[in-house]
Amino acid sequence: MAIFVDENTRVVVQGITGRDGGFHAREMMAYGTQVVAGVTPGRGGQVFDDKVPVYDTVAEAVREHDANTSVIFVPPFGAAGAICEAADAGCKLIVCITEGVPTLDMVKVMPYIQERGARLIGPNCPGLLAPGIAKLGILPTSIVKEGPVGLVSRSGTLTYEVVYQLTAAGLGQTTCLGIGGDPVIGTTFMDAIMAFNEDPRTEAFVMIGEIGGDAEEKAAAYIKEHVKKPVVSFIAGQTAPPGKRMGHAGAIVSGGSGTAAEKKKALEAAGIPVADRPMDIVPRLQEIWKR
Amino acid sequence: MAIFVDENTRVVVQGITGRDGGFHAREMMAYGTQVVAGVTPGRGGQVFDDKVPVYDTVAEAVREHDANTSVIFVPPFGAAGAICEAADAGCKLIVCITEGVPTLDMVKVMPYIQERGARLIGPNCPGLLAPGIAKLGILPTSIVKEGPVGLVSRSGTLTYEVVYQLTAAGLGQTTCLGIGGDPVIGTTFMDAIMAFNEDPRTEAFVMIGEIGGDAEEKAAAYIKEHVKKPVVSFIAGQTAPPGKRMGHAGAIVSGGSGTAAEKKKALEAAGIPVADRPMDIVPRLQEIWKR
Amino acid sequence: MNIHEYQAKEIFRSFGLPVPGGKVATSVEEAVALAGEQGLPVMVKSQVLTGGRGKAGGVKFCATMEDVKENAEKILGLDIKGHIVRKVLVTPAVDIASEYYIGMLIDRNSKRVLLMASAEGGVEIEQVAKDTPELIFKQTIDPRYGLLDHEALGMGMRLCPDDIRKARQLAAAMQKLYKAFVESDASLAEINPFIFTPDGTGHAIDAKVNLDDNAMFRHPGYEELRDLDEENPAERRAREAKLSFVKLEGNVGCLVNGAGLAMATMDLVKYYGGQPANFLDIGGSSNPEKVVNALEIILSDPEVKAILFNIFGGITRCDDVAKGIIAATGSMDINVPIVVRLTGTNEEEGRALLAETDLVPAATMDEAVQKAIELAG
Amino acid sequence: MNIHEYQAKEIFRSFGLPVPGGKVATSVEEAVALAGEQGLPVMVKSQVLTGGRGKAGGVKFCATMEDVKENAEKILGLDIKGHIVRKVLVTPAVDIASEYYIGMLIDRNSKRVLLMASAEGGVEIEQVAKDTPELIFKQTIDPRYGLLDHEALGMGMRLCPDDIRKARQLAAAMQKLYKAFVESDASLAEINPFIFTPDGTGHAIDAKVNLDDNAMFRHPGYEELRDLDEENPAERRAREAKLSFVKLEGNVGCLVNGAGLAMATMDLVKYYGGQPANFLDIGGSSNPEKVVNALEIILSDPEVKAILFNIFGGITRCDDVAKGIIAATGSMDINVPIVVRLTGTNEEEGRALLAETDLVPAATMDEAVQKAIELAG
Repeated sequence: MAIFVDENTRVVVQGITGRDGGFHAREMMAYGTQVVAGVTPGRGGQVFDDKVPVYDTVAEAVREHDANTSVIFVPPFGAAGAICEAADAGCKLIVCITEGVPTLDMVKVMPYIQERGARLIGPNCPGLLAPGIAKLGILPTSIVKEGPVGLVSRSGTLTYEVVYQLTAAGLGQTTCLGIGGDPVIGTTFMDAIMAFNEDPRTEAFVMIGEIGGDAEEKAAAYIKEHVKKPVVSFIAGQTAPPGKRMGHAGAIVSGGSGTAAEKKKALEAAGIPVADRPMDIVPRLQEIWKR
Repeated sequence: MAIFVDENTRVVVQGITGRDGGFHAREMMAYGTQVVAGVTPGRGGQVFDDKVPVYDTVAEAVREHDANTSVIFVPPFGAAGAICEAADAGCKLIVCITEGVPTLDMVKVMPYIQERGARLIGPNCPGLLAPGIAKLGILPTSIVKEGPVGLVSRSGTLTYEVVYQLTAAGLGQTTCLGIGGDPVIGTTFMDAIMAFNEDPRTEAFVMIGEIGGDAEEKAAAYIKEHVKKPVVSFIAGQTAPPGKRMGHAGAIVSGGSGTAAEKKKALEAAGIPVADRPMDIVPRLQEIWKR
Repeated sequence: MNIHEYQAKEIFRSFGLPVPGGKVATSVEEAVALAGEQGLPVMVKSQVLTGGRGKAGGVKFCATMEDVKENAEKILGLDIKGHIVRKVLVTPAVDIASEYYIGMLIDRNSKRVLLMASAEGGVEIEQVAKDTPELIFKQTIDPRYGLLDHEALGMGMRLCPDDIRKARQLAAAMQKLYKAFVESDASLAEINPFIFTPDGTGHAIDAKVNLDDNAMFRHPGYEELRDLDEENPAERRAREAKLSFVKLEGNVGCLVNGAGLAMATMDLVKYYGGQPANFLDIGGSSNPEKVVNALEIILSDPEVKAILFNIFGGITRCDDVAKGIIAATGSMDINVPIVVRLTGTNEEEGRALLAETDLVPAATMDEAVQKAIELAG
Repeated sequence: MNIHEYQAKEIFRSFGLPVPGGKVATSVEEAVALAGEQGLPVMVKSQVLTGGRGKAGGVKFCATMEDVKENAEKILGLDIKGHIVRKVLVTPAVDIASEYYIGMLIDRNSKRVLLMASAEGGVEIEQVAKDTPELIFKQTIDPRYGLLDHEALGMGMRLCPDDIRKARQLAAAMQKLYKAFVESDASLAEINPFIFTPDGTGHAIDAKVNLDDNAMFRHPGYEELRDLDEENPAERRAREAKLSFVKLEGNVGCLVNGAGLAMATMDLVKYYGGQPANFLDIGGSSNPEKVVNALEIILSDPEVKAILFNIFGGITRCDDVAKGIIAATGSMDINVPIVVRLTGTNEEEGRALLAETDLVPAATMDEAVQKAIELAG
């Protein structure tokens, strides 16, 4: 088991005929993910790589192939629309990789997908990789390994760095999840933590935060109250100057709040070790995790 | 019993300090309706007629007096907002008397009240009078009488005319309901008919339609399928020219549909007698009603 | 409120819809000058508030300035279903490769705005709806989200399955039309046809908009769109006096409180073999001024031979209503008989007051209607 | 994107908010002329993209033309927290009877726009939030319905419990501010203060707006609002090259793929006693042109003494990345040492390619950071 995916995950790739969509669709399929259809308006009737039928709409793709999940690679101006389309077509899990989606588009999307009972991951995220089960997004498969550790992160390559170290230390993963660096995202730290906490295969997990917002503080409070599994954290951006957006639209210290120091304090107050360096994450986890 | 109201109906009057709101609040109270509070922004703290406390917001009124119903007498530009406020404050029945509310305001209001589980009657309607129980709106109490007949109508004074004749013939009413003459209204014929059909005290009922839309046709189909109680109908506007709005915003024959003739045909096809004149309604009802 | 094509196009243009240029002329000279400005060929289109302009010869293609002159002469002053053409729209003629219908209206059942579209554009959509309803695609629009990208593009692809570029243009037009509909408080908005030229560019070449009368308070500028020439003088006066009034062809003038009762009264006049002269709802009040206005409007019609008041008092007391009627009729010089039926609170007191006047009292609606028909002769 | 007060006011005005008139001057003469046009008294307000203008002497009341001249002279050229004042807003001074704060921002937790308002206007709202949070009222706004009448009026009455007229003005201002926020794709919009004059009329006399960079594609006109004088030249170049870059004060230039890893790299430089010269995310590609741009931007800072590439290959192959770095550095004349850490697919091949160059390879992030600090001296 993993969180959010299982062997019944049947994927539609929105934007499959685009450069990124095509590349990553192949990567997902190569990992054994059930990519059952692609969607590009105007390309209905084509077949992607002689394997995957392409439709004009997600509704047709879902109807024809009983899909339940969508992974979205479309340009920013079309991303919110693509998410709504997937939710409206009945997809219950939607992973939006697209970077640069206007925040108010996401604000508007949220109640729409909620009314349709869909879970969104992202946007502006690497997606999810459940080793041995499925890959939904762009996480590199070469660095993962099946095992008992969950990982959730607002970042992309920093996640890879940590996964790489976990795998190198022989600690495989149940699910590696990048929730994205935007201010308004579908699945939050809290959602991921609740899922990891309930997932019987996840024995311990790692949470990689960064400056901006207070999602890490909220997660810390929840963990303190409800989570018995070992958790270690890391917060990027200790040296970030206030008022500047550090790449991610959500990574900004504003009005003196959302600092790495605050987050570290909240996490430690909740009993969660916070690694000073990325390479300290595995040792800190091993310290508290009595296997 | 009646439909939509009972002895627990506790009413807030929005616009109680206005001329119409004040007048009809008094009338409602005189009939024994539990008017527990009034609302006029900026008049919070006043007491209406030395009896009813006035609040700035419906939320306060509901909180202080456990109200569950609102009757709205505010100008057209404020009506949609007043309905939303009542629903948001927890009122489960909202009667909007106001005439002249923009149709798109009502389109926007509908999902809002639905999400909050509230029923709306109106706008542009005389409201509801359940003889012996409560009056919510402006129907004249002098013409009603307790009894077994339900009455639902898109009209105001035409309703009074029919109620008057029912009462004169000794046929009292469970509930007299004016649903309003606008194109987009909260409670429809269908809703009212389902309620009358389920109400054990209502033995027979009368449906007063008029030109425009196809609510009468829809109701006819439902009655044919589901209703065993005797029903008689009347349709106003046989002589109305096409394309002209006959007073009510919803009373218009457009593109050749919504005519009185069509409605009459649909009702008769469903086995519902349609009276030619208002004064034929009671006799037609007595014909088919074996008491 | 119904507005002209050129006014609807102005609204559409302000919401970014692709509307060809064009201006309105009220004389042949002006039309010729506009055609010169815009360059040939042009369309000369009558601006009247009724359908079937094309069939009536009110829309003409003009390849030369001679054509413009000739057609403008023919069209200006033309009578189309009782509407006299006073204005023509002179607009660039475009080559038409394909035509579509896009329309929005309030759907009473879903309580939402309904988008309807069809590849059978340029013809009467009511006819398409009757003959081949399967060629009309529909989409109700959730007011909370508006017309979403996938809904609009889905419609576009249904209309134009083989050309995504055109499908996207249609989708964009539908989204803009929805914005125009909502922000102008329309009750109907149509583009018929939306066309593509041979090079694949879309244009809204005809436009129809009805505005919600109830929302005019939000759009003070729209009052200027009202074409007073298109309005019956009695209806205009009624509108200014805030009375609901519709002119009919009969001789029994009706003053009724409430729209439903007013319609039922008209129907009853007809039932007894008479002809109602009008629909008029004087509302709930007993204000003599309103009654005076109503009477003046009705009496401006020389066909009216009798007047029928049908008032169900409801909460308003009948004696007050009677006083209002007596005051109003007393202040005027009226040469036709007036039948008054008053029912409701204090109806006997009301009738007693009427008994002292020339007004003819009646106890029931039936009696009143029959008396009025008889008096109208 | 942060914009100036005068630009924010222009947006607010276009949405119907009551903003006093006012124009921008770039010279003392112009300021005096504007004051003459508008009539005394006026405020002369520095236009810089930072807070605390008042405390720094950048906002002055001017009762006479002498005052205008004197204050414009003082303010133009003033350095406020590193921002040089190049423009002043000259705007009519209004009498203030009471002051309110109205602001909107994106609330990450509710995933909605959050309205905040306080009767403690005209002061730093962060301070109010810290000291007396109970004086700030909040309302999250459902994007499906917008700020509803009763929500806005409820806020207005909480701010102004004893004056319904003022409460209504505040409510209307909040609803307009919401419309402005949404339609301009703002991420922050504040009126601080919204004031009432002694006669009870409301005015938005200060304005602050941040626009969502991600939504600029929808607002082509907003690009003109960008004040290039306020931008660090290196940051401007990075923006034009579509690189995420933030200038810092250290000497270790960092080129990292991914924002999170870039922050973690900076943090690690600091951890080992070094000082990062910048934040820079070169993104996922191995495009040599992007690398050249990034290097040029970093090297434009004379403080930079060493350069650190930290690349986690992920799906991009490390040999491709290495080739990109080699091509980029080979085409340039670079006088500082360059440490390269490459991890991911084909990392050994990548390192083998680097071994044939002057670039200093490193196997881990820690090693790379330590080497770069050492080489920076």
